[in-house]
Amino acid sequence: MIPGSYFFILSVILFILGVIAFFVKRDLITQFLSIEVMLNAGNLAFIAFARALNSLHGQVIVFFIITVAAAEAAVGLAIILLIFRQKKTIKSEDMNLMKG
Amino acid sequence: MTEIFWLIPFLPLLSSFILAIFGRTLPKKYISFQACLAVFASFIISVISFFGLLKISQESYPLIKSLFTWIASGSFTINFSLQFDPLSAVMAMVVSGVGFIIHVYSVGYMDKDKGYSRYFTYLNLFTFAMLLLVMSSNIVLMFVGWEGVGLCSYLLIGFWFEKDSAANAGKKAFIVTRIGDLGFLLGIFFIFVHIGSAEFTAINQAISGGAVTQGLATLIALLLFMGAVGKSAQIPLYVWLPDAMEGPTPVSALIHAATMVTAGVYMVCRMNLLYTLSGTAALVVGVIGAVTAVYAATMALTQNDIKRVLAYSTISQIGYMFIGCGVGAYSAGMFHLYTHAFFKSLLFLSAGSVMHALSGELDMRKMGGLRKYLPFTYPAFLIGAIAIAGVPFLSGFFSKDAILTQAFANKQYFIWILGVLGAILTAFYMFRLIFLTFQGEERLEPEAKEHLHESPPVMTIPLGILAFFSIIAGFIGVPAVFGEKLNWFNKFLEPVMRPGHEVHLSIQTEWLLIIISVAVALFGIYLAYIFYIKKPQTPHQLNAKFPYVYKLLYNKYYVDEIYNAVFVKPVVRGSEIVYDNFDLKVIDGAVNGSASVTGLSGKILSYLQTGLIKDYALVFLFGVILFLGYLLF
Amino acid sequence: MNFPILSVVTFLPLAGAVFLIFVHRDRKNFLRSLALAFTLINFVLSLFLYIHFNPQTAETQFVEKGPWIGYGINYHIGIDGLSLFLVLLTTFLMPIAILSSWNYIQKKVKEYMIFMLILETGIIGVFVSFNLFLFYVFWEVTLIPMYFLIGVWGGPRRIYATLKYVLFTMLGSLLMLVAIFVLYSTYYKATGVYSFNIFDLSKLILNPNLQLWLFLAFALSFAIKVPMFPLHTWLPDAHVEAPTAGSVILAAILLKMGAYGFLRFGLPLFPDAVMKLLPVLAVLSLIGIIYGGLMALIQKDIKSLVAYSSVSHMGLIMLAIFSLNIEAIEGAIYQMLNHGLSTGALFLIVGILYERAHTRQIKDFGGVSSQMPVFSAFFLICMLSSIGLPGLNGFIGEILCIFGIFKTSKLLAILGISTVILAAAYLLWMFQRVMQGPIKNEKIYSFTDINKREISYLVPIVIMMFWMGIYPRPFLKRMDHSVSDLLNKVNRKERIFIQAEEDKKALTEVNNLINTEKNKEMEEEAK
Amino acid sequence: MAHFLFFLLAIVCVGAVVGMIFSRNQAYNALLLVLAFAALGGIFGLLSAPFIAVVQIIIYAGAIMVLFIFVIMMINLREGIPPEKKKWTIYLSAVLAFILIVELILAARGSFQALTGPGGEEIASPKALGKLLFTEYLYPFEITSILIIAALVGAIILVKKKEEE
Repeated sequence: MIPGSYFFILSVILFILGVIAFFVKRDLITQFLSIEVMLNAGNLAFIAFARALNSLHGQVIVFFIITVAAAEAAVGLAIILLIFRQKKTIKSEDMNLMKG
Repeated sequence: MTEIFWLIPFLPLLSSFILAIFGRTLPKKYISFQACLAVFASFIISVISFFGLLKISQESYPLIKSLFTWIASGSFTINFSLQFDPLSAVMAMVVSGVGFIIHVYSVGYMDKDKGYSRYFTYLNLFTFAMLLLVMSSNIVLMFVGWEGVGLCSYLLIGFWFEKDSAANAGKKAFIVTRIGDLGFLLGIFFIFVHIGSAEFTAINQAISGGAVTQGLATLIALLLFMGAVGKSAQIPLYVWLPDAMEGPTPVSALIHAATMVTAGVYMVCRMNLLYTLSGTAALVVGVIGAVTAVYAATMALTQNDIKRVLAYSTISQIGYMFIGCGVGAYSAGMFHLYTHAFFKSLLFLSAGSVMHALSGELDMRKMGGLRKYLPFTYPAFLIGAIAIAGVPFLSGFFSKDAILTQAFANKQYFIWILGVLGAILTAFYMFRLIFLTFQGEERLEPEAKEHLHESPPVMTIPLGILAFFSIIAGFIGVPAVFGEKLNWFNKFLEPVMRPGHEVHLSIQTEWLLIIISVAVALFGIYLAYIFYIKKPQTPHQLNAKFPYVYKLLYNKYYVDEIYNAVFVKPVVRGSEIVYDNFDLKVIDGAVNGSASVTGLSGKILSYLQTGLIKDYALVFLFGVILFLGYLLF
Repeated sequence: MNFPILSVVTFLPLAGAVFLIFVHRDRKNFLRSLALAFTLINFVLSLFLYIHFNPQTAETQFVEKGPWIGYGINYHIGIDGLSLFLVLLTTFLMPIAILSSWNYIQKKVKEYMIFMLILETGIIGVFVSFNLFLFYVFWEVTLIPMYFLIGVWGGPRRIYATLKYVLFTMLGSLLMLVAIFVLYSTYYKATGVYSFNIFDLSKLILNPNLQLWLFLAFALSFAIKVPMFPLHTWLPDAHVEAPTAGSVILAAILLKMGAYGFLRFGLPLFPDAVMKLLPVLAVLSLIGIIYGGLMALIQKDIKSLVAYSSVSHMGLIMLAIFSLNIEAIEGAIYQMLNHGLSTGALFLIVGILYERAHTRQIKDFGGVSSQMPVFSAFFLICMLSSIGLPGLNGFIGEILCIFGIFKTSKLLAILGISTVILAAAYLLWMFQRVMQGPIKNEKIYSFTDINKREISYLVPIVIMMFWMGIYPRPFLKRMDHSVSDLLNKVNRKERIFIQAEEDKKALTEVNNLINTEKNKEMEEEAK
Repeated sequence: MAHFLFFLLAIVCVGAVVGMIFSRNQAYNALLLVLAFAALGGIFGLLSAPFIAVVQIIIYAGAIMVLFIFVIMMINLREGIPPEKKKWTIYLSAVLAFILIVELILAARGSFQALTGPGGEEIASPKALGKLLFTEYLYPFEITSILIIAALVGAIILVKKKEEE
């Protein structure tokens, strides 16, 4: 059997990589992608715990996360597309409309 | 039949109500018919009830009709109930009787006015309020009538509201009398708190039972008198009455003769036990009355406006009534009120007739020699003037004499002297009025002369009736020298005015006093004759000699100006200053100041909002770390 | 009665609002009629409350209870003599307010009507809640629609006015929320039971210091709403900017919530604190009376004049409430109704003028009476009612208030009675400048007299004015028991408190006595 | 065998993500992530969650990532965007990321034991999952479907070109 800790560590590594990617990258799409990475890291942790606890609920939650991620991706990408259409750029530092 | 006395005030009210709602659609003829009929019916009922009253024994006075409980809250219980006793009977008959005549006169006078139905609505309402005032069985309900009268005077004085002066005068009347009402209201509260009831019978019982101390009686009496001073236009609150001339003339007649200004006198008479108990208050009443009587008369001397002269004369005459009350001769005061109602309404209506003839002209300097153009108005006016001047055997003579005699008998010589002085002045200014208006040379404007005409019968017949009563009304209160039994009026009122300080003088003294007052009246008339007929240049000479006196009198002692400068202006200006500096700057400034401080700090903090998603994420990450750290350690 | 009539009266407008959501926004007249119908039906329903109200008891009636969130947060509504007429006033004025905005509101009719209906539910909810939490919820609910009514349909400075209004009110109500929870936890600590029920809470005997702070928090919130001097500055701004119906509701009903709050919560919950602060509160009310009157005298805008007159009138009501006797409090409640009618009517009248002239500056008018005689009559009656002329409603309330104040303090009554003159002065002066005199402004010649719709909403008010002035018994009778019950609560509690103090004193004295006796004995023994 | 498979998939997965960090081409980024997610799907399979594994591959790696690629193609930037230049942000985030790692591992420490229990298909079978989804999680399930529709409509309206333009 593979020890559960392996999975957790993998999940942590993926999550941190996602975080780093988010800060290092400057275009919205890749930043969005790194968010997906983080989401998947979370999914992995869920499944691993579900396995560890012998429960199906974790899997159900992952199922929901995936669905929500699909919805989120659709809307998010639509927004990015819209931004691109208007500003002709997807650099995240160009988006500072909310500056106080 | 006496039981239906409670209908007296409500008939005019009903009529007023109908007119208020449907008046605009009803034909003029019907309006005047209904309005007059309602008041006439009231008069008839008062007369019937009056005779009913004579038939029953004095012990059953007053008749009380309780209609419903009006206010009931805690200890504050007020019934809507009316009472009928000799005092109310006299007042009700005077009010409805003279009121009816004035209604009839108005039919002619207001014929061409566009506010015809509105006028009669108000007039009926006025009659109602006054009747309620004199017939209510408790002081709170009396206050209702009291205020109602004030309201109607406001409405009627400001009847021609398109004129600024009329609107102003109405407002002034309402507010000035309200200042007095404030004292009245406080007096009511004192009565209620200390006596526990507002019913007159209970109050009188408490007073005669000794439940009221003299100090309390003085306090209450003075507070109530404050109301009377306002309503009855005495010093210092008389200023509204001369301006009240802005209303239609019949209204002036109504205010001056039958309603409104007599309310104060009625109230003092109604509460006579209280004033008798507190000698001080009675003295104050007498002195204010006497001073007002002379003071107002002096102002009447120089006025050129025919109605203003009459207005000051009213103030002066009301002063006489208060003299009567002040010296304890309440029935004498009431008697003067009763005779005054006739001759003063006669004078006003005649003046109205003159105005009618001259298309609204009021300035006596533009009249003169009207005698031959107004064959009916002139004698009517003359009778009124003789009556008010106190020439023997007309009504004014009896009543004024009764008051002065009582003042003398009660050893209030100061008041008596003022009274006599006032009598001279009265005779003088009334005949000045007559001479300037009806006698002497004509000073008419040419176009006014063209329209000159005597009034229609609907106006002259009321004048005739009033003139008749001005002559004979005094004979029900003949002085004691002509026979003890003859003073029927006093006797009738006795159950209400329990004998106070009425002192009887020896026959000789009384004769002497009568002779003095006759002499005084004739002297005043003679003086006027000299001034205005014989040597018409005298007034001008006097003016030249004493310019300041003339100016002072002509400008009514500058009282209006002084009140304006001392009370009105500072309040308005002060409020403006407070509003601009305190309300807007301090209070609102504090509010807006705290708002701008908040806004400023928000602005400073908003620099943290870079709008860059990465910075937010960084903060977010930081937060997550902190949170996780908190969970772990 | 099993039929939950009170809940229906409370929530029917809300249901109406939900219903209106589904109507298309262009069907303006349909929207208006629908809103009118809902409010009218609600008024008719509320008449049942009046008819079935039992005046012989101080108990709350039409009580409905139900679980809601738990932890003492329950649905608990009912009415008694204090709130009955305020509920009726609300249901009475709402259709009038909607009628008055028939033509005036042309943009966003749908939203407007929805907000009006929500507002009605909120206000009635405030008056019927007996659960503090529920009360607070309703209290805040009234804020939101009013915010929009002023902010969307208001005059040129509406944003400023509405923000000021909301921030002022919020400031007070947040402190009140804190106080509510302190009270709640104190009760829980004392009894181990969660409760927001005010009858439970009023049984608490709090220590005076805590009571003082809690009362201050409550009082601030209520005083802002009333508004008491010097917290009144939001009122003129809000009134001037609000649309007519907004002003009417604001002046006629929302202000009453403050005074009602004092009666329902302030007095019974914290009697000792009330006693302690009585002089301050009375003096502030008195200042409000005179100050409001003087400020009204010099206003140039008719609406802000009426607004300041509200400050003055509400001052009298507050002074009467703090006089703590039955005449004064009944007078105060009565005066609240009067003020609701007369000031509401005055705002309607200003609205009618505004619809014709598009200005509210007094100097722009003059001689309107000759163009609009019928209108002038209505104006006159409403004005006289506000002045407190006998025969109209204002008099009854005023005389009861002042009499009650007089019983407690002669000096305050003598000073407070100046309102009688001030009210006459500022209203008559305004009436003269607006309605009387020669016509100064060309525009006035084009004014038309009021139409049937306008008459139809003024007539009920005028009828009520006469009724309440001539035969106030049905109203006063229904208040009697509740008011005396309230006073009992206030007084009894005070007595218990004093009793406790005295007991303590007596106890220490006895202890001292025993100690000295003992000392003596010991001294003797020592000898 | 399982260990080998796990390490292989883990390395592929981590490698793909690291590759994404260094690559400047968005299309490559997306494709790398397809790879990473597919590998993750395999790991799910190892954790005896066959249904989720399949969903992961079909929906995530298949559908969602393809959506990304579509958008990348639509935007079609000639040159990639270079990574962050502001050094302090990177350093700060690196420090924070490190702390996060430590914390996360500490947090997961309690579960550092071997996966015990039967595991097996009988528990984690799609059938069981389906049952759970349609009984206990029925309402959330239905609500998600509404969510997806809403997102769909929302996305379409957002991107739709206005007619008047």
